[in-house]
Amino acid sequence: MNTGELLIALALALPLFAAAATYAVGRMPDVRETLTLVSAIGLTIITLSMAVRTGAGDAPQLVMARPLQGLELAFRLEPLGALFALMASVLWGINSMFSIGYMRGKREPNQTRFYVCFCFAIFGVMGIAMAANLFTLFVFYEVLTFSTYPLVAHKGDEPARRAGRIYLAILVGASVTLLLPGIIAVQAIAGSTDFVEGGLLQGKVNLDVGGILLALLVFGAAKAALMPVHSWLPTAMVAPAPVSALLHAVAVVKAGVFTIMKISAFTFGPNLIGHMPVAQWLLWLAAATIVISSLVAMRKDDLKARLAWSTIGQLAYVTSAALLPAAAGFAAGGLHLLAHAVAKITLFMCAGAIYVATGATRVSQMRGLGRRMPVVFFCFLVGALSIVGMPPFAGMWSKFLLITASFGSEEWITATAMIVSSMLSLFYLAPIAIRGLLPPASDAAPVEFVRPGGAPGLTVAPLVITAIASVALFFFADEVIAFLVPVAGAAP
Amino acid sequence: MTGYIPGFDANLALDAILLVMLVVIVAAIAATHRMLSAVILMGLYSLVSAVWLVVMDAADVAFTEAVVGAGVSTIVLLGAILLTRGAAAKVSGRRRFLPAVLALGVGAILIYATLDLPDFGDPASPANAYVGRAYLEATGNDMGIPNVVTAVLSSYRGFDTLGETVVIFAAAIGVAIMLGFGERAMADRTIEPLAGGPADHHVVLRVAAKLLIPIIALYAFYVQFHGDLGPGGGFQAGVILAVAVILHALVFGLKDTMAAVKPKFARGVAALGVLLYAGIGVTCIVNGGGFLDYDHLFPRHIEAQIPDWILGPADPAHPHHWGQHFGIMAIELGVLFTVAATMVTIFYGFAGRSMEAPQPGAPRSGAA
Amino acid sequence: MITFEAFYAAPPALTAHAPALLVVGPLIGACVAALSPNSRWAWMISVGSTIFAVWMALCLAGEVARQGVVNYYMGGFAPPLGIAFRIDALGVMMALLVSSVSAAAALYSGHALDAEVRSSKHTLFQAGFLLCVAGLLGLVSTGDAFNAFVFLEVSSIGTYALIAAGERRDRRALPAAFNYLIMGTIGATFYVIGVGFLYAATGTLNMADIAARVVTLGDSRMVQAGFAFIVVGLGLKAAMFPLHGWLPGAYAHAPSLMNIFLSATATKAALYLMVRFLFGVFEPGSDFAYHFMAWVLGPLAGAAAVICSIQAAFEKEFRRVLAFSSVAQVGYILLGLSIGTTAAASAGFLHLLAHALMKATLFMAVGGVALHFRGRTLDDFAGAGRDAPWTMAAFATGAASLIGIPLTAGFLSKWRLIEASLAAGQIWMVVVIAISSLLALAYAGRMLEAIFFRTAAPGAERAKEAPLGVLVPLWILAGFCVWFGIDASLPESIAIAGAQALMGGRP
Amino acid sequence: MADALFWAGGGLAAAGALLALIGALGVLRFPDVYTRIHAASITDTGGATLMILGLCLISGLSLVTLKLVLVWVFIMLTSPAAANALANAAYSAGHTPWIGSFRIMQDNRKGGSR
Amino acid sequence: MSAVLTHFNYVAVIVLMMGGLYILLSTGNLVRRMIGLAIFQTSTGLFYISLGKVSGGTAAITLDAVSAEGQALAARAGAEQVARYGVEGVIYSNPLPHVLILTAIVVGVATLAVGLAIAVRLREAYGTIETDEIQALDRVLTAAGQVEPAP
Repeated sequence: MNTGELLIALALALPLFAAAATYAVGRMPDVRETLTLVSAIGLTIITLSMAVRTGAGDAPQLVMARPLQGLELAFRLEPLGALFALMASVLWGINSMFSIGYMRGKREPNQTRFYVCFCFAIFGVMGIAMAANLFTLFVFYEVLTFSTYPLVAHKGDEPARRAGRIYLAILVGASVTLLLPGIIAVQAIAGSTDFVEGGLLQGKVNLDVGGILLALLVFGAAKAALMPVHSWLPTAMVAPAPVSALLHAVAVVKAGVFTIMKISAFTFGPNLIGHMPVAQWLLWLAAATIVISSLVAMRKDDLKARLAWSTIGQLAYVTSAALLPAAAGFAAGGLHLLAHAVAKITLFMCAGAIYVATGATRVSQMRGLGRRMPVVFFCFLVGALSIVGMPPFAGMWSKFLLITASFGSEEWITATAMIVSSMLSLFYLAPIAIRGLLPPASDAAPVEFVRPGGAPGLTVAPLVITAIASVALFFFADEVIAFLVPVAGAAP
Repeated sequence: MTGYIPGFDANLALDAILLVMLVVIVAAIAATHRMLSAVILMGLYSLVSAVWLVVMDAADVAFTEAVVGAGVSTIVLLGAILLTRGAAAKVSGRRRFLPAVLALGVGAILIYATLDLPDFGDPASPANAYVGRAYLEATGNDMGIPNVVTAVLSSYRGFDTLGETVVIFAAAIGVAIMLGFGERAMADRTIEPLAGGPADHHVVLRVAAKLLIPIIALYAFYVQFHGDLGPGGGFQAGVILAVAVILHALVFGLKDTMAAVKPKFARGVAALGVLLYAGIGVTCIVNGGGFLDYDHLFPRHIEAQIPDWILGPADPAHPHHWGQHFGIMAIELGVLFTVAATMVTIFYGFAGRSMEAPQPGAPRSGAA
Repeated sequence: MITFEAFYAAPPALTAHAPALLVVGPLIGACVAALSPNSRWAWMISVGSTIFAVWMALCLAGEVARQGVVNYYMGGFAPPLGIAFRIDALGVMMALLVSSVSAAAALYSGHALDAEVRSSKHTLFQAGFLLCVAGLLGLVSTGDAFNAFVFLEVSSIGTYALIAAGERRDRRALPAAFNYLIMGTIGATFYVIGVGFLYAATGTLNMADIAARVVTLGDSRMVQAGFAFIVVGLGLKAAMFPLHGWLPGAYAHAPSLMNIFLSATATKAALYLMVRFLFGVFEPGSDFAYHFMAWVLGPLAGAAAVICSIQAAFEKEFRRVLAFSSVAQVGYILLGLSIGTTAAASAGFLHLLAHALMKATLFMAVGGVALHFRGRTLDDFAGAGRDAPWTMAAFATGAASLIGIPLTAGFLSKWRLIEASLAAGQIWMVVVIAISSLLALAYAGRMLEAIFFRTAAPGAERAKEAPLGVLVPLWILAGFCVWFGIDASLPESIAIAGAQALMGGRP
Repeated sequence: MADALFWAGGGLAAAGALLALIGALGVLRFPDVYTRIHAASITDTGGATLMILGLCLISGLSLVTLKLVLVWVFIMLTSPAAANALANAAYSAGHTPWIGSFRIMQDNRKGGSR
Repeated sequence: MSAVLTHFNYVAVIVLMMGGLYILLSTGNLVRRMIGLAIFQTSTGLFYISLGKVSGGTAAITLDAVSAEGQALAARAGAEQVARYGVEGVIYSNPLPHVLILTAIVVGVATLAVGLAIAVRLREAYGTIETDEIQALDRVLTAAGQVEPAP
């Protein structure tokens, strides 16, 4: 077993080991949480070294098992996956830190289950990121779905269980009825489901069949929340804030768009995508998703709901990027994946910190709150501006590149939608922070802290880190793009 | 038609009359509201069909049908309606239509298919000309016993008969699991079991039974050992033997019978019978044959030393007849054990069940 | 082709007689168990003879791998005079399945019987159980149509009483068992009528011989009627939709030992016999059989997969949910078989194996908890995940496999089924499988939700962890569920060999 | 000779059958349980005796005749005993005989025909 | 006409079967159902036996063709038939269906015994053996969320 294989195996084994160990020491919270953090750091080291190797042009592979004849549970690293894995593992650590603060602050029950499921979710993400074929990807995609279900239903009361049911019904429903038959059809047509540079199906399907397959696969990856399979995401807002952060930033939705990117780049290949009418229609749908979700987000008073709708729109950016017949767009999509993750996790952690400190969940309650929690609200502003696409934050580059690429490939509708939505997002995100920092309205009493001392330090520190990262990414965007070029380069 | 002409045949007329009787009996069962009538008609049905079977040349089957259908089945059914009395007899007027349609539909399909069947009695039909005839031709050579049915039953298709014995054993187990084996009757002195205790005004019965029981038992053994030559065999003999025990219980009381033939003993014998049967099969394997291949029942050197007086001198042309003879005899004995013991166990199960007082207000008839 | 050389360590004399000993072993075991003095002895005999059966099945597997088909003449008489056992790769598959599930169930029964059956009846119960095992093993190995009936009844008669023995926990076991007895006997009698027509048409009872002679008959009403009655009769026994009405009650209220054993094997053995007739006796190439498969079997299987899943989703009692799901899952298997290609048949068989494994796991988990717990409904099981984590984790594994979650055996078999339907151009089957999987998610999800995400009502009876003697076989089964979800090459090779043996080299 | 024996035997058997038929008629027509038992049992034994005698004549002197005689013995043992048991049971159950009754006949009819 | 004559046996036996099936399905009384089932099973046996009858034949117990009985049989069947279908000079009915039905009868009585045993237990547990009443009792209890073990 060479180093590359070892790294892959470790990246998969570590979360599993962490899950087992967490369960074993579940009765000792301090040990348990230390363990989580240590695992996250370990995983970060592993994914970092994977990213370095991939950046150097190495593509380690590992065939884990052959479940059936002609099927392989196999892994292969490529830059996009390595980036995703790295991002997930870093954000896992940060999010874990936040979780510890949040869960302790809220005295939540079933914490051990929470951490164990978190580990499994990361296991799923690692598998998705490193999958060498659609089969493997699907396997871990479902692992991710089912391991996050207990997190969504964490509270265990009826609304939470109901949200969990909807979450599962839509995600699994789409994946079983659309994604799985699509993948099996790919297997039937191409004889394998491997991710191949330039597209597996290139030259093997006509445009009609290919179109049907593309639609099956894109809608099947409901985690990407492309309308009309988006409704699970707002529903899942009942979950605790760390879970929302996980769903939106680290794992679930990112896994969805990552899947679409992989399918676009490696299963169909840019050539095929570029010629397919269905791809065009899907682009329009994505554009519609971008605009509609922004409009809905403006009307939401619940902070987390507003963020959720914002996520739907932002994901459609990446979906668009994946379907654009332009290489620059693809790389920009990768960058946006990263930028949005960092920004969104900041926003959610802010929401969580506010909730822990004051119990406030609605935007209208937060006026003037920023005076009492300046750090949190400042970081919120950073995140919001990054999402909007303002310099000097990471979101600016990705949006800029995406819009340029859309114009470049004469997708006027997409470009327009992106511009409009950016402006809308300015209206629905920035005011939260700004109003929070304004003096409280004279007629309404400001919300009181329900927790003496406000937000715990462990909830504030992570969001500061991610806010700083948002700024930092602005300056390192070029490196990321360069890192992704081998994948994007395959695109014309 | 293959040269066969159905002329007038007394048998054919008898056949038709008996079949019509059977149809009438079934119609009567369908029409009657009383459980007891239904059970008695059921016994009658078995008896008439036994007669019909004789007309059809199926002597062994007729024998079995008579002892089982008219005998044991009726006893078990009577026991059941006694134990379920007070709960019976509501004949619901609903659901007449659907069952009728279903039965007619299935019947129509069957009759549709029947029209393609070979003519009744056709000696050249595939059923009669192929394997059936092969048995008739081969038995003399392979086994050397006159009753071909016994030969097929115990040797050619001996494995089926093993299965049959096991089914009976399974029934014993099933009934014992459900109803016990009369342990309540044995243990509890206050409960009067179904079969009743000795009653002093039954002198005639007791005298007759005392005379009959040995005769019945003797007859059972006659049927058992005569099975090679004529109708009969382990199964019929077993039922007859069991009937002797059942008669004893009916006349002298269940407790006395249980003291003589202990339930546990009966259960053990049932298992032993199957063991004997399967053991014979395994012995054949040990001695170099296939399972139940009686030709290899004895190792060759032992077979050569069997004295002539047992079965007469060995036929040099067919030295294996002895194995077949002994094998058939032994497995029939196994069948006898299991069947007799099972029938007794089943009877104990039903008879030993304490009668529950009929529920107040429950309709009470049917078994009256 | 499968090779079991590693397991294969029997003297040649024993191997030569493995077909007979496979059946006779449990049979003798049953007699000895009935004679044994107490419960513990009976249990040991039960475990011993089922393990012996597994050994014999492995020996047979080795023989089949070497020879292709093993023929064994009972009494030394070649068919059509004598009864012959005919065991091909498919038969071996079934024999391995039945014997190994029975061994797991027997191991489990040591604890289960104490809780569920009066101690005075343990020996009888074990004897009855072994008779069922012997009956099913005989059923899957015989090559004689009438002998199959006898074994069908050997297993059934024992089963009726053993199901009814569930009365001690829930009196509904009694009407359920009675209903099963009626339906099962009607089914068996239909089968006998069908065999009678075939006998009238061909004059023989040996299945291979019938097949050879049926071909020469052409379009005979006798053969058609025989076909129809055999299929309906065995369909009743196999709980083929819409003839499944007896099954949920019978499975739900039986003692847990029988739950495990029956749900994993009984209907499948009847199904196996039906398949032998469909493909081995009536050529599927013939118009009648072809139309039957395409227009009757397939749609019925699809309806079963959907409708019974819906019924399962509305059931309140744990075991009944699982029982309805069994009917639905049998629908999957039949879907695969109705396509009529080797690939599809092997997919069906793979699912058959996977389903047996997961249903055994599920019922054993429920049974294990129920040893000291009277809960039956979803509400009763609320919070059981906290009270009995190990048992319920195994349950969750089985449920995941039932839904078809990746990394479990159920996923791979569904994958193969969808692949085969796509390859045959049967898009509607893909839709049916997908919908039914969602419904499986619904009903299994409800159970898991109750177990893990609800808290027990205050004052309610709490579940207890199953004893170690139950946990060990339970986790062995659950482990197989996962192992065959990661690497299903072993069951798949068995299923492919079985399908090839069945289809005889057709595509 | 053989022919004569055959016809004689046949005649006896037919007479037996007729007797049995009459007995059956009696079972249907007689007023109460005891008289019915009477009709059944007496014709049962009588009819059977006649038939067996007839059959003996037909079969001549052989093993079959011996068996027939044994059957006859058996019937002579069982049939009366069964009739006795039936009557005993009816008496125990409280049925009053029609002949010895002081009540009006209607009552007995009811009691008897249950 | 000849089809009616030559297939009369089969049709009559089928009528019996369907009578049994009808009795079985049309009643809710468990013991009656068992009676119907027994008739259904038994008459299936009669069907087999009908298949195995050979006209002019005798029971399958080997006879000497030169014995009086053998001579009588041969005289009745006719020399041509005997030559054609006889085995060593005697026509026998087919023994195979007899063997099969012997087995089937045994299976039938086993089923009957087990079924009735269950019916007896049902009576003890429910106080009734009418299917409708049993179902009604179960429905009430299930609705109440209770479950009763049998006594």
